[in-house]
This record gives sequence, C-alpha cells and structure tokens, in this order.
Amino acid sequence: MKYIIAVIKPHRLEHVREALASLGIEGMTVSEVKGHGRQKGHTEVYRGAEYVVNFLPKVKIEIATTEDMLDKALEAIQEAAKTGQIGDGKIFVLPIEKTIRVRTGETDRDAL
Amino acid sequence: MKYIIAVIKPHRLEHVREALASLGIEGMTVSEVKGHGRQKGHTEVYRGAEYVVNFLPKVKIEIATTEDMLDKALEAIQEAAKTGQIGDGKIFVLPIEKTIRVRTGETDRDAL
Amino acid sequence: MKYIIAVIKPHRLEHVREALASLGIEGMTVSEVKGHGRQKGHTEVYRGAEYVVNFLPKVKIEIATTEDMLDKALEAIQEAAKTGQIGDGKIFVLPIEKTIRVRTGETDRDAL
Amino acid sequence: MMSMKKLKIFAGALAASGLLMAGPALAEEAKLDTGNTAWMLTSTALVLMMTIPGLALFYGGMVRKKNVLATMAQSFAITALMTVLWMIAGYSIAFSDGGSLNSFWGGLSNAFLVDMTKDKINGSIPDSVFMTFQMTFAIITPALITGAFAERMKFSSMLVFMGLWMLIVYAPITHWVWGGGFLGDAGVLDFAGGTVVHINAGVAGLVSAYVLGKRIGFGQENMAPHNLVLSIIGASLLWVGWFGFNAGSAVAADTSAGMAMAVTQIATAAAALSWMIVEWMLRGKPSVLGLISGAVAGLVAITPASGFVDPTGALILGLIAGAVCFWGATGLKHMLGYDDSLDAFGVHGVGGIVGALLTGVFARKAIGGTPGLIEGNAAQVWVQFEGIIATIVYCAIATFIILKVIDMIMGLRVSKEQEIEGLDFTLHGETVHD
Amino acid sequence: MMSMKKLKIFAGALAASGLLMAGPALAEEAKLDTGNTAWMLTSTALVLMMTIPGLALFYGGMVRKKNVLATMAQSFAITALMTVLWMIAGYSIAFSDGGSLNSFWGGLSNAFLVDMTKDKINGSIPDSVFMTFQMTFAIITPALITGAFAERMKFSSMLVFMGLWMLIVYAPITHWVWGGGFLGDAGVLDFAGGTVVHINAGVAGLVSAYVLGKRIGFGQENMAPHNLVLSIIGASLLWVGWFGFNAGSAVAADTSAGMAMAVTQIATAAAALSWMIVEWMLRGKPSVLGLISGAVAGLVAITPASGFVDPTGALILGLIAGAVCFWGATGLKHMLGYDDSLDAFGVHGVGGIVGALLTGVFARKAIGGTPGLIEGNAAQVWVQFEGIIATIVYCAIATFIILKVIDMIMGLRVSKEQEIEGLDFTLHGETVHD
Amino acid sequence: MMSMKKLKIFAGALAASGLLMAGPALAEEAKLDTGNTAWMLTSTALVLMMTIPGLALFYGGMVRKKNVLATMAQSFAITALMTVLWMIAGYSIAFSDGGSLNSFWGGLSNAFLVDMTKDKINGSIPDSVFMTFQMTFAIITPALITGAFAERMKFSSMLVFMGLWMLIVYAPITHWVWGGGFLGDAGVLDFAGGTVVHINAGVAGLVSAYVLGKRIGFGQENMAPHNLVLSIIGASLLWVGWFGFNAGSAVAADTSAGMAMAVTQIATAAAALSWMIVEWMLRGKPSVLGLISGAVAGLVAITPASGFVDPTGALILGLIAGAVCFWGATGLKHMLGYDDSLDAFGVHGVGGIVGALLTGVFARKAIGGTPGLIEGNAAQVWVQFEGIIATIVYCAIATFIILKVIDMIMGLRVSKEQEIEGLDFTLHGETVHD
Ligand SMILES: Nc1ncnc2c1ncn2[C@@H]1O[C@H](COP(=O)(O)OP(=O)(O)O)[C@@H](O)[C@H]1O
Ligand SMILES: Nc1ncnc2c1ncn2[C@@H]1O[C@H](COP(=O)(O)OP(=O)(O)O)[C@@H](O)[C@H]1O
Ligand SMILES: Nc1ncnc2c1ncn2[C@@H]1O[C@H](COP(=O)(O)OP(=O)(O)O)[C@@H](O)[C@H]1O
Repeated sequence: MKYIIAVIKPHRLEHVREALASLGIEGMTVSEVKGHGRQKGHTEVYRGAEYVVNFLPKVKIEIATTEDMLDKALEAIQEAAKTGQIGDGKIFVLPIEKTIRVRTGETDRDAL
Repeated sequence: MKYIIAVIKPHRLEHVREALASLGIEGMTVSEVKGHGRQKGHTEVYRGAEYVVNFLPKVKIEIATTEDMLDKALEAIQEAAKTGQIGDGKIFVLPIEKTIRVRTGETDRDAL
Repeated sequence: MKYIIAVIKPHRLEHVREALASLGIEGMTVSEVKGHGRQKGHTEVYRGAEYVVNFLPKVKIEIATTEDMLDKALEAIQEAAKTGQIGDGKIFVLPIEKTIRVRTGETDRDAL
Repeated sequence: MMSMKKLKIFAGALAASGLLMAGPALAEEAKLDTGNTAWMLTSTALVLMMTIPGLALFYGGMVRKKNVLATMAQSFAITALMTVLWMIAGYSIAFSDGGSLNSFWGGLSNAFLVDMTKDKINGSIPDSVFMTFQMTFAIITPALITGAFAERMKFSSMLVFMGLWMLIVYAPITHWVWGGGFLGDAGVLDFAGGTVVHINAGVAGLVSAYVLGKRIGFGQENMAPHNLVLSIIGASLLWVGWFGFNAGSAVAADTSAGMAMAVTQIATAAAALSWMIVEWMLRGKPSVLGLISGAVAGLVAITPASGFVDPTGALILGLIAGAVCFWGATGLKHMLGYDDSLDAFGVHGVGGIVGALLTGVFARKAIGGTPGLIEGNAAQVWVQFEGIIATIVYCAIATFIILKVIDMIMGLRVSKEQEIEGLDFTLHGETVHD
Repeated sequence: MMSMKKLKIFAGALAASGLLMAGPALAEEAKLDTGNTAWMLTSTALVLMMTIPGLALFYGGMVRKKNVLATMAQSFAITALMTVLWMIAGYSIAFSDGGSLNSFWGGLSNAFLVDMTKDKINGSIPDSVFMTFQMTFAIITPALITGAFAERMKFSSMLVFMGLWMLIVYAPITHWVWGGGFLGDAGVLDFAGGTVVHINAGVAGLVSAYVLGKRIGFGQENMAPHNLVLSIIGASLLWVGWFGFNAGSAVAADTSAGMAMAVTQIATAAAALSWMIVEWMLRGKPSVLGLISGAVAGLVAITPASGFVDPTGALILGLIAGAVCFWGATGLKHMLGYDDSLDAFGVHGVGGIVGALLTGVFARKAIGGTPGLIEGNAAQVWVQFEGIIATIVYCAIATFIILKVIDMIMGLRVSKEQEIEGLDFTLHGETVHD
Repeated sequence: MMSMKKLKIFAGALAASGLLMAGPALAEEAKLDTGNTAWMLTSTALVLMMTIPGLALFYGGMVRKKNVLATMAQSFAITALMTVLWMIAGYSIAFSDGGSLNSFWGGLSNAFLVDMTKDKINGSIPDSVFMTFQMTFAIITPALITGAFAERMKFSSMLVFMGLWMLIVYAPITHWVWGGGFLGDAGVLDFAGGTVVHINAGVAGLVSAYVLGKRIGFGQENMAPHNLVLSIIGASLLWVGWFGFNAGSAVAADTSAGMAMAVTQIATAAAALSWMIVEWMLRGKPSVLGLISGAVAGLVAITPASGFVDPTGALILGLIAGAVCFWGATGLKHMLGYDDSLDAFGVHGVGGIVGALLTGVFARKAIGGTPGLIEGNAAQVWVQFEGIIATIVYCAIATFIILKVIDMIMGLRVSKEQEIEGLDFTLHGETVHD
C-alpha cells in the first residue's frame, strides 16, 4: 500500500475531494499547513515594521491507498488541484508497511 | 525503525497517550486534523444556506518506534482508541531510514 | 528521494529555514503540532482545578529532498534547531517513492 | 408627527426669531435641560457603539476568516468618513431650512456647521448634541449596507460609494421625514428611523447585491460564518446601543423615551423568540445565528414604532417581525437568487417594511398622539405605505446610478485572485495570526 | 429600608390616591426629573450589557471550545425569554400590591403591564423605565445560574426551567425584599440585590449542579477554559455595567447613587487584589482567571452594601470577599465535590452571603440611614442573616422541585454523545470555524 | 482656565466656608443638578470602559498570541490597584488643598477620602462622583504606559512601578494642572488631559522602553499583531468611551460638554482618515491597524483642545494629528531605535504634544473663553509649550529613577526563557486553548 501526501492550495481541497470520490476513494486525512517553495511569502507592514511572512497557507491531504488505485488517484489529485500558477503544490508517495482499522482490527486493503 | 501514523477520535487522545506510556513509549507528536471516510460530515445551516462540512475533527499521532515495540504499540493504540463506532480511525506504519535527536545528535534507537 | 520530518521548537523555525535556504533548499511544508517526550508538559490551574497539559507546542517541518542533499540538510537542520536543552526535537528520514509537481506534472528530482 | 421633526421645527422657529444667535441670552439658558442633555450625550455614545464595535463584530463574525479584518474595517472607515461628510454638508442637507426647496432638501447654508454656535440650543439640548446624535445615524445607515456586498467590494470604491450615497440618498430622505420635508408633512410615522435608516439601507443593499453580483463559489463553497462568537457580541451591543437609537429619538429623558425603551426591549425579545421557534420547528434546531438575527429583526421593526405603540402592540409586532424576517433571510433570498451576503435586505429591508406598516397598525393615541388601524385609523397604514414606496423608489434608483457610475470610473469588485486570497491581506496587507 | 422599596411604596401611594391614573395632570409632570430619568435609562442599558454580551462572554470563555456558542446562546435566549415573561407576569408578581397576600407576592393585577400608562410616574421617573430597569435584573439572575450546569443541559429544558424559576422563585423573592413583602418590612438591607440576585442565583446554581450531576470526564479530562480573552472582556463589561446595577439602584442621579458607584469601584478593586494576592501566595502565580474572578466576587459582595457603607467599609468588605470567594471557588467546591462548572455558587452564592452579612456589619447611618455592627447595631447582622436563610431555603426547595419535574417530563441533560461532540453542533447545528 | 480646575476651586471655596460639612443643608441640596450628575455617572462608566475592556483589547490584539492574557491582565490589574491607591492617597494628592505647597501637590489631608461625606457636593455633582470620575483617569494613564514595555516586563515589578508612578508622577502633575497647582495658574489649557494623561503616559512609556531594552528578536523575528480583531474592538470602545473622557471633563451636561463631544468626534474621524490616506499613499495599502491608530491619535490630540476649539479647528487638528502620529509610530520610532512595542510614545506622546500645541493655536474665545493663535493670541502657544516641557521633564526624570530603583531591588524584565515561552504561561500559568 502507498501513502500519498499532497500539498495543495486551500481552495482546491473540495475539488480534490470530489475527484477522489468519483474514483471511489473516500478515506483521507487533511490538515492546514504552511508552505514555502518557489512561491514566496508576502510582506505585512504594521506601523512601519515589516514582517516577512515566509510561509503561505496550504492544505495537506494524506491518503492511504492500494497500488492498483495509486496512479488514478495521483492523476485525479493533480488535475483537480491544478490552477497552472506557481504554488500549486506537490504530491509525494511513500510506502506503507501496514494499515489497521481501529474499529475492527482489519488490516491492509480491508482497513481502507 | 518504524513510523506509526494513527488517526483517532480527539477525545481518545489521552487514553492512547496513557496506554503508550504504560509501555514506556513517551515520545510522540500530535496534530489536529480533519478526516473523511465512511463516517461522513454533517450539515450546518446558516440562515437557510446549507453547508456540508465534509471533514470531521480527528487527531493524528505520529510515533517513531523500534521494531521490537511495534506490535505492542499498535495493539495499545488500537485498544485505547476504539469506541466501536464508525470513525474510530486508522493506523498506518511506514518505514523510517534514519532518526536523529537534535539536542545530542544521537541516532536511531538512541535518538528516541 | 527522501522525506525529512523534523519536529523542532517553534522559535527555531526561522533559523532552520534560513539554514536550509543557504543550502539552496527552499521547498518545505510546515505545521503546528504538539509534542510529548522527555520534556514533559506543564500544569495549569484554573480556580483550583489542575489540568496537566501533556503536550508542548512544536513545529513540524517536512522536506522532500534528493539523496545527495540529504546529509547536508540533516546537518543544517540539526545545527539550526539546537538550543542544547531538552525538547529540541527529532529528525526522521523516510523513503519517498515518487514526487510530482502539481502545476507541471514533472516528477522526482525535477519536481522539487 | 415625529419627535425629531417637532424639535427641529421648534428650534427653527427660535432661530428665525433671532434668539439662538443672540449669544448667551438668558432665554436660552433657561431652555437647556441638563437631564435631557445627559441622556442625549449618552444616546449618542450608544448609537456610535452600535456601529463600532457592534455592527463591525456582527458582520465580521459572519464572513469567512480571510475577510474578517476587511469587513470590520468597512464599518470603522465609514464611521470616520461619514463624520467628516456630515460635518461638511450632510447635517445641513438633512436639517437646515431649504427655503423654497425645503420639501426635498435642506440646502447647504449650514455647511461646515457654520450656524452651530456653542450656545445654540435645539429644543432643550445643545445643537452640538443634536448634530452629533444625528451624525451617528448617518454613520450606521451606510455601514448597514456593507452586509449586502461583503467579501467582494474594493475598499476604495466602497468609500466613494458610501460618501456619495450618504449625501445624495441618506441626507435628503432624512430631510423628507425629519427635517421638514414632504413625508413628515404627510404624516408618516417614523419614530427612530425605520424608513430613513432601515428600509433605506436594506434597499441600497439589495441593489448593491444585484449590481456587484455573487461571490465566487456562491452556492458551492462553504461560506459558513467563521466565528459566531463575534456576531453574538455584535448583536448584543446592537441591542444595548439601540436604547440610544430609539429612546434617544425622543430627544429627551421623558416618558416618551421611557416607553420607547420598554417597547424596544419587548419587541426585540419577541422577535428573537419568534425566529427561534419558527426555525426550531422548520429546521429542527434553534440556531444561534437565528436567535441573534431575530433580535436584530425585532430591533429594526420596532424602530419606526417605538414612540407610538404600547407594550402589547410591541409584543405582537415583534412576534410578526421575527417570523417574517426569518422568511426574508431564508425563503425570499433563495427565491430571488441574489447574494446579499449578510442579509442587509433580508433583515433590515424586510424588517423595516414590516415595522413601518405595523406602526400604522398598532399606533395608539395615548402613546404617540396618533391612532393606528387598531384604533380605527386605517388611513395611517396608507400613509406609512406611501412613505415606504417613496423611500424605496428614490433609494433604489439613486443607489443604482451611483454604483454604475463608480463601476465605470474605478470598478466595484476586487479581482478574482484577491477575492480568493481574501480581502484582509490583499486590500489591507494584514492577516489574523492565530 | 431599601431605596427601591421606598420608591415603590411612594408610587403605590400615589397610585392609590388616583393621581397616577389621572392622565397628564400637572402634578405628575412636576414629578418627573429628567436627570434621574436620564440616569435610569442609562442604568438599564448598562445592566442589559452585563448579561449580553458581558456574562455571555465571561462564561463563554471558560467552557471548552465545542460549547462556546451554546453557552453564549443561553444568556442570549434567557434575555429574550425573561423580557417577555417579565412583561406578561413577572413585574406584576414582583412589584404590584398583592392585597392580602402582599407579604408574599404581588399578584397578577398588572399582568401584561396593563397599569403602565405612558405617563405613569414611579418616584421621579417613568414607570416604563422602572419596569425595564427591573426587567434587566430579572434577566441577569437566571443567566447567572447557567454557569453551574454549563456544558451539559438541554437547551429546551433550560428555557423551561428558567421561565418557571423566574416566575416562581425570582419574582416572589424580589417582592419579599423590594416589593413590599415581609423581608423588606423586617428591615433586611439589600441595596441592589445581594440576596435577591446573587444568593438566589448561587443557590439555584448549586442545586442544579447537584441535580444534573457532573460533566462526563470531570476530574479526569482537561476542561480548562478555552479562551480567557473572552472572559476578560466579559468580566470588564460586568464591572462597567455594574455601575448601572448598583448606582442605578438608587433610582436617582443623587448622592446615594454617587456613593454607591464609589464604593462599588473600591470594593471590586479590593477583591480583585485580594484574590490575586491569596492565589499568588498559595499557588505561586497570580492567574488571570483569579484576577477577574476576584473582581466579580467584589462586585457581588458590594451589591447589597452599596447604598449603606462608606469607602473604608467597602475596602475591607472587598478584601474579605476576594479571599473568601477564592476559597469558595477552590477549597469549598472540591470539599463538597459537586461540579459547579463555572462557579455560580462559589462566586455568586458565597459572595452574596458574605456581602449580605458584611452589609449588616459595615452599614453606616450617615450613608444609608441604618447603622450596622460597627456602629453598635448588632441586631442588623441578625436581620441580614434571616434574609439570607429565607432566601436559601425557599430558593433551594423550589429550584429542586422545578428541576425534578422537568427532568421527569422532558429530561435535563443532553445525551452522552451530544456532550462529547459538543453542544454547539448538536444543539444548535453550528460551530466556530477557526 | 480649565473646567475641572474651576469646579475644584469653587468646591474648595464652599468647603472653606464650612458649607459642605454642614450636613444636609438646604443650600447644598440646591446645588446638586441631577442632569449633570447623570452625565458624570455615565462618563465615569465610559472612561472605565476605555481601560477595561477597551485598552486591554487594543493592546492585547497587537502582541503575539503567547502574551495576550498577560497583556490584558496588566490593564485589569492596574484598574484594581489604582482604584485602591487613588482612594488611599492619590485623590488627596491631586485634588486637595496642599496649603503652602499647593503649587506642587495637594497633600494627604484627604487620605482614605475622609473628607468625602456622602452629601458633599463638588460644583453641581456629588464629590463621590467627581472622585470616581477622576479615578478612572488615574487608571487609564498608567495602563497606557504598558504598551511601551509589552511582552517583557515582570508582572510584580509592573505593579510596583505603576503604583509608585501614579502617586509620584501622575497625581502631582494632575494637581499642577487641575488641582490648583502652578500650571493651571499659568493658564495652560488642558481640557481633558492631553498633558496630564497622554504626554505623561507617552513620556513614561518612552523612558520605560529605553530602560527595559528591546524584546528578544526585535527587528528579526515576526512580531506581527496576532489578532487585530481584538484591537479593532478595543479602538472602537476607546472611541466610544472617550465621549466620557472629553465631554465628561465639562463636569456637566451643558453646551460645553456638547461641543466637546462634537469636536472629539470630528477630530478623531479626521485623524483616522488622515493616517489612512498618508499610509495608502506612502505604502500602497490602507492598513486596518493604521486606521484604528489614526483614530486613537485623533482622540489623543483633541483631548486637551476639546473644550476650546470649534468644529473646523477640530477638523484641521485631526488631519494634522493623524499624519504626525503616523510619522511618530513609523519614522520617528525607527530613527531613534527604541522598542516602544505598541507605540505608547509614538501615539500618545506625540499625539499629546501635537494636541497641546494646537490647542494654543485653534482655541477660540467663543468656545472656551480663551483665544488662541488664530485669534491673535500667540502667547497661548508659549504657555502650552511651558506646560509640555514641565510635564516631560518631571515625568522623564521621575520615571527613570523609579524604574532604576525597582530594577535594583527586584529586576524589571522576565528571564529570557520566560520571554521566549511567553508571559501567559510563565507569569500567570494560563494559555489560550484554541
Ligand atoms: N521539497 C519540498 N518538500 C516539502 N514540501 C514542498 C517542497 N517543495 C514545495 N513544497 C510544498 O509545495 C508548495 C508549493 O511549492 P512551490 O515551489 O511554491 O510551487 P510549485 O510546486 O508550483 O513550483 C510549497 O508551498 C510547499 O508547501
Ligand atoms: N484511506 C485513508 N487515508 C488516510 N486517512 C484515512 C483513510 N481512510 C480513513 N482515514 C482517516 O480515518 C478516519 C476514520 O475513517 P472512517 O472510514 O470514517 O471510519 P472507520 O475507520 O471506523 O471505518 C477518517 O476520518 C480519516 O481521517
Ligand atoms: N518517538 C517519537 N516519535 C515522534 N515524535 C517524537 C518522538 N519522540 C519525541 N518526539 C517529538 O520530539 C519532541 C522533543 O522530544 P523530547 O524527548 O521532549 O526532547 P529531546 O529530543 O531533546 O530528548 C517531542 O515533543 C515530540 O514532538
């Protein structure tokens, strides 16, 4: 199984969720994060003091998925998250060794 | 070493922490996340406008642990997090290649 | 490619970002987390009721990087995050199987 | 018919007779009542508090977090701008004697408050107090409109719009009703501003919502209020401050003020309960937003009636207003399909109309000197209706033209990117960091 | 003995003599004092502000985040409900002449305020103002109780409970002390409501906490106040609004009001410092919650005394109240083991009792006309004690019965799942999104 | 020259003639004006509201989140401490007759308010009201200083410093200007406290910022205001409350109060717009913090002038003050390189100086009895200048000495670790949980 970590622009989250849902992928965990990359932060000025806000708001989506769904999922995320502008984000795929559903104790494929 | 990612119901966090502590596992990193899965969100209505809140509050626990503690840790988490109701969450295990303690530079097992 | 997860003290974030920038590493994703470890929480008292806050504020940095930059990056983070006091944090390295830039579809090294 | 008008005319007569200009004459000193003045000083503070922080919070809590500072900044900047414009020209347009055109506006003879000598008395209070009290009405009325176009208007265009609107729409209509103009003469009852303030702001809001168009993502994205704690504080301060608005409109600390306060409290409470119950029955849960919206609806509806109805009339009026405004902010809005973001029309427009009409129904001779429908005077409802129509027509047309002209010259809406990123940062360069 | 009672009796006499009903007679016009009326209009606004947003924020900041809207909604809904019930029957029960039963209640002769003509004067202010001022007391007293059962009561049952409680407990006790009832006749000193409001609410809170039981997880889970910023704002507005509560209870803008304001300020400050110092010494840190709780304790304790003590008496009273309430909200609560979530009893009950007793100690003839223990009148302490006991006994029994009956009919507590998920969403369908 | 002084002297004369002590003599009863008393009771509540919650929120929103409770606690604790100290000695030092030393201080003859009998009248209001009104000024002035050393001072040392500062610096300077001292005699115009309150607090802030040194990370770390929503609420309540501050300084509900309210409103609005426009032009965006800072700058600057200038003078004064304080809080601060965290000096010091000088320029005989430069009386500017210099010199030296002594005995700053972890937890043991 694979662990997809996708960092995207916040307002694309709903699109991505829908795109994944249409593939039958419902399970995901989302968190608010701050990102830094090519797209730099911005400067806020408070009474003449400049504060560079180096990090921009992003949303991180984590999805455990089976190998067979992986490519479709990646494609769906990429398409739904894309605005074509800098800062659209990244997708990382990591290996999972084990998955457990807390409620039932089922593991791996059955746990999703 | 293994990296455990457990997504659980927020009010079970304290139980899980205690269960792990009783195994001697103290180190962990926790974050507030939002989850989507079988347990769907809810609908909020504001002056007639319905907003579907697709994501529910969950807590994500990350624990780096040695292979020998892994199974005990997984069991402890599962037991402590379980309410038997939908939305209890998932546990994922990922491989870790290296661990460092910032303060001392110790690595791997010594770094925990 | 490798996925670095570093949990550090919040006020060291800016140092770490600068240290990495000086190595040419700009891309990173940051989130506010709570940590538990050797450094224990604290007790807050409200009208005589004691609440143990077991978790302390930390910052989690996630950086996808190529193998060749890995050691330099780890060193830079360690140095910049270190205060020498308990609770300075940990660094974990996980394997990445695939990286994609959403905007362009570029993968792996090109995606960073 | 209205206490404010009465006062004004009285003061006008005094002024005409030259007494007011005569410096610290004994006759005048005798006129000032410290009790009335104390209450009007207080009322002015209370009405200012309605806009900042009251309305700023009420609206600020209902937008998305990325727009909270920008939304509150609108109320705050409007407070500053209207103050200066009212001093420069607004007060003169509204409350001066416009000579041959007096039915329609008051002219510019009192621009920069040149006639407002320190010792000038207006009724039984200093003219400076009356001017400032009225200024706070000229502040909150434009501020109410901002609810209609929240989360998408340019700050610069908003300032220009509000400045023009106050001078061209608000000040003249105020003159019509309270300043000696034709609606007051026709006998329209509007104790504290149901027509002048609420219908006016509500209609201007409706027109703005149409002209600006919907927010990006309206109907699809989650636009839930980000923090109703702020809105509860805001609604509470509106309620408290409204005592100054309604009881202050007696321009005295007398039995009229006392009864106005009592009926305001009763109608507001009734409307809050009424909205709550209707929502509870129809939707299964009594929402907090509903509860506070109902209270505001009640405050709006009792505003024109507050010097004319008795407690039982207020109770019924409140119960009706809560239910009707519930429909205004839920049913009507969705039927018509505009994006009045924070229901400036659904609450203030609808509530103002309901209140103005019911004033004609529940007015009692023993309270405000004029009987209403329940005491057999059906004609009063018709007079009220005329007042409503005149206000709606003039306000709608003038607002539309002002907005279109500004749109041509400088545009009204922020860019798509700005709207998505949020107005706090893109317009003001600041964000909430927590 | 109390200014409010005096006033009422005076008005009653006038009413009996038929003067008040005689329409706009000259005699009446002469009675209205605009200065006193101005202050009472203001005081009414201030006391309303104590509940919304004051108390709503004070309590809202102390609960867990998942319950903040529900907690604030309680204060807001109570404001609406009590307003209507006070108009319908409460004012009549509390302040009418109950005929043969006048020692115990005022009857329903003034239900729906039928006697409150516009020009009716009560003392030197309009009856409409006195009615509304008293209404704000009938609002805050039930609202105070909600602190005891925060985070676990059904909204519907809460409304039913509060409605019954106000009519059955609050209005009669008010009549006993201020409306011509037996406690006032016995000479109990309660200037602004130490017994009527605070002991009453505190005891009702204690009973509720027992009947409803502890919150799930009490003593194990982290129930730390989620945002004391809100509580600081709330405590501050309580302090400011309390000027209306205490100095307003003089029902005039006179030297009695002035002294009441001065001693309120001094006692409150002394109690805040006293709680702070005791906590600092015993626990090592002066908490912010302690500082504001101390201030509220001082406000509560000076309430009955505010028309009777001098500044030095107020200083000592405040110092004692702060320390004793610190013990009430920390030691006592843990000893007895109930879950009075936000210390309605620990602060209002304990503070009210301390204040009522110390009023008997520090009362000075030169201030309020009655000497206390320090001027040799030990009997006054005993009279105060009687007032306390009568209130506690009646309130405790009646509250218990009302709660038990409601529990049987519709239940008092939310379900376990609702309590865990939080009342904001489960009761009101809303959440704070940030 | 100032209304407050006038009043005081009048009362002093009465007291000297024994009338005030004579118990409830008819002569006195005649003196109390209920309207004036009503307004002063209200003003006192308004000025208290300026500090808590007004200033507490204004400052609390500007610090980093880890220090928000500690920052608000400073204002709250100061409110409590100053109340007690003012009662014990401050009022006596400021407003008693100091005999041979009367030019410099009032002595301790009225310590513990021993002379303040219940029925003592001061002008036309109870002495208890005047004492409490002045108390609220003695509260806000120290509280303003806390902005300069926010986020780094020990709570204990802060309390000691503020207590000493109020007694040694504030009370005597108040005596100089309003209590019969040498500055009032010299003809310095300070209607509501430009010199006494704002220059005084600003200079003390500047000295504190120097003595305490910069915050760790100043100039490198992100110290952006954590939540300007709080600051907007705070600035709004400051604005509303300032009506009590300025119009209340007329110590009557008269034409002087009315005009003071009007010019306060106008100058404040003008300054808000002026700061906004200057910032918009120079930095490209009109920040919300700028808008509210401009309003506060206007409030500060109009304070000394509010009883002396006319609306047009206020307009110009406001426009100047907004622009100059923009420079004070941006240019000047960076030039001099101190860390006045929340611009206590940049806004209150600079605004106070601008206001005091412009009072000498724009004063009009028809408003306050004294002509200014524009009416040909250039000397008044010089007199104003003397007042400013005397205040700055005495305040700076005394503040410096007090701070240095405290530093030696108990230290001023928290430890480095405490500063990094945040004062909320390390000083008070509490945090905001959301
Ligand atoms: N090497 C990286 N490791 C982890 N996260 C990254 C990395 N590079 C970028 N990100 C995340 O992706 C976001 C977008 O990256 P950015 O370089 O700004 O734009 P783009 O991907 O369009 O070139 C960043 O804000 C950050 O959150
Ligand atoms: N495939 C997945 N990848 C990542 N997180 C998941 C996945 N499926 C579920 N989760 C997380 O686990 C939570 C519980 O899952 P859900 O399907 O609702 O209940 P259950 O595990 O009891 O069947 C979700 O809210 C989400 O946070
Ligand atoms: N086993 C672990 N898994 C995940 N995170 C950990 C683990 N151990 C520690 N951490 C994180 O690192 C932080 C610092 O660890 P701690 O043991 O307190 O100090 P130190 O690393 O200096 O010995 C913790 O607060 C926690 O967030």
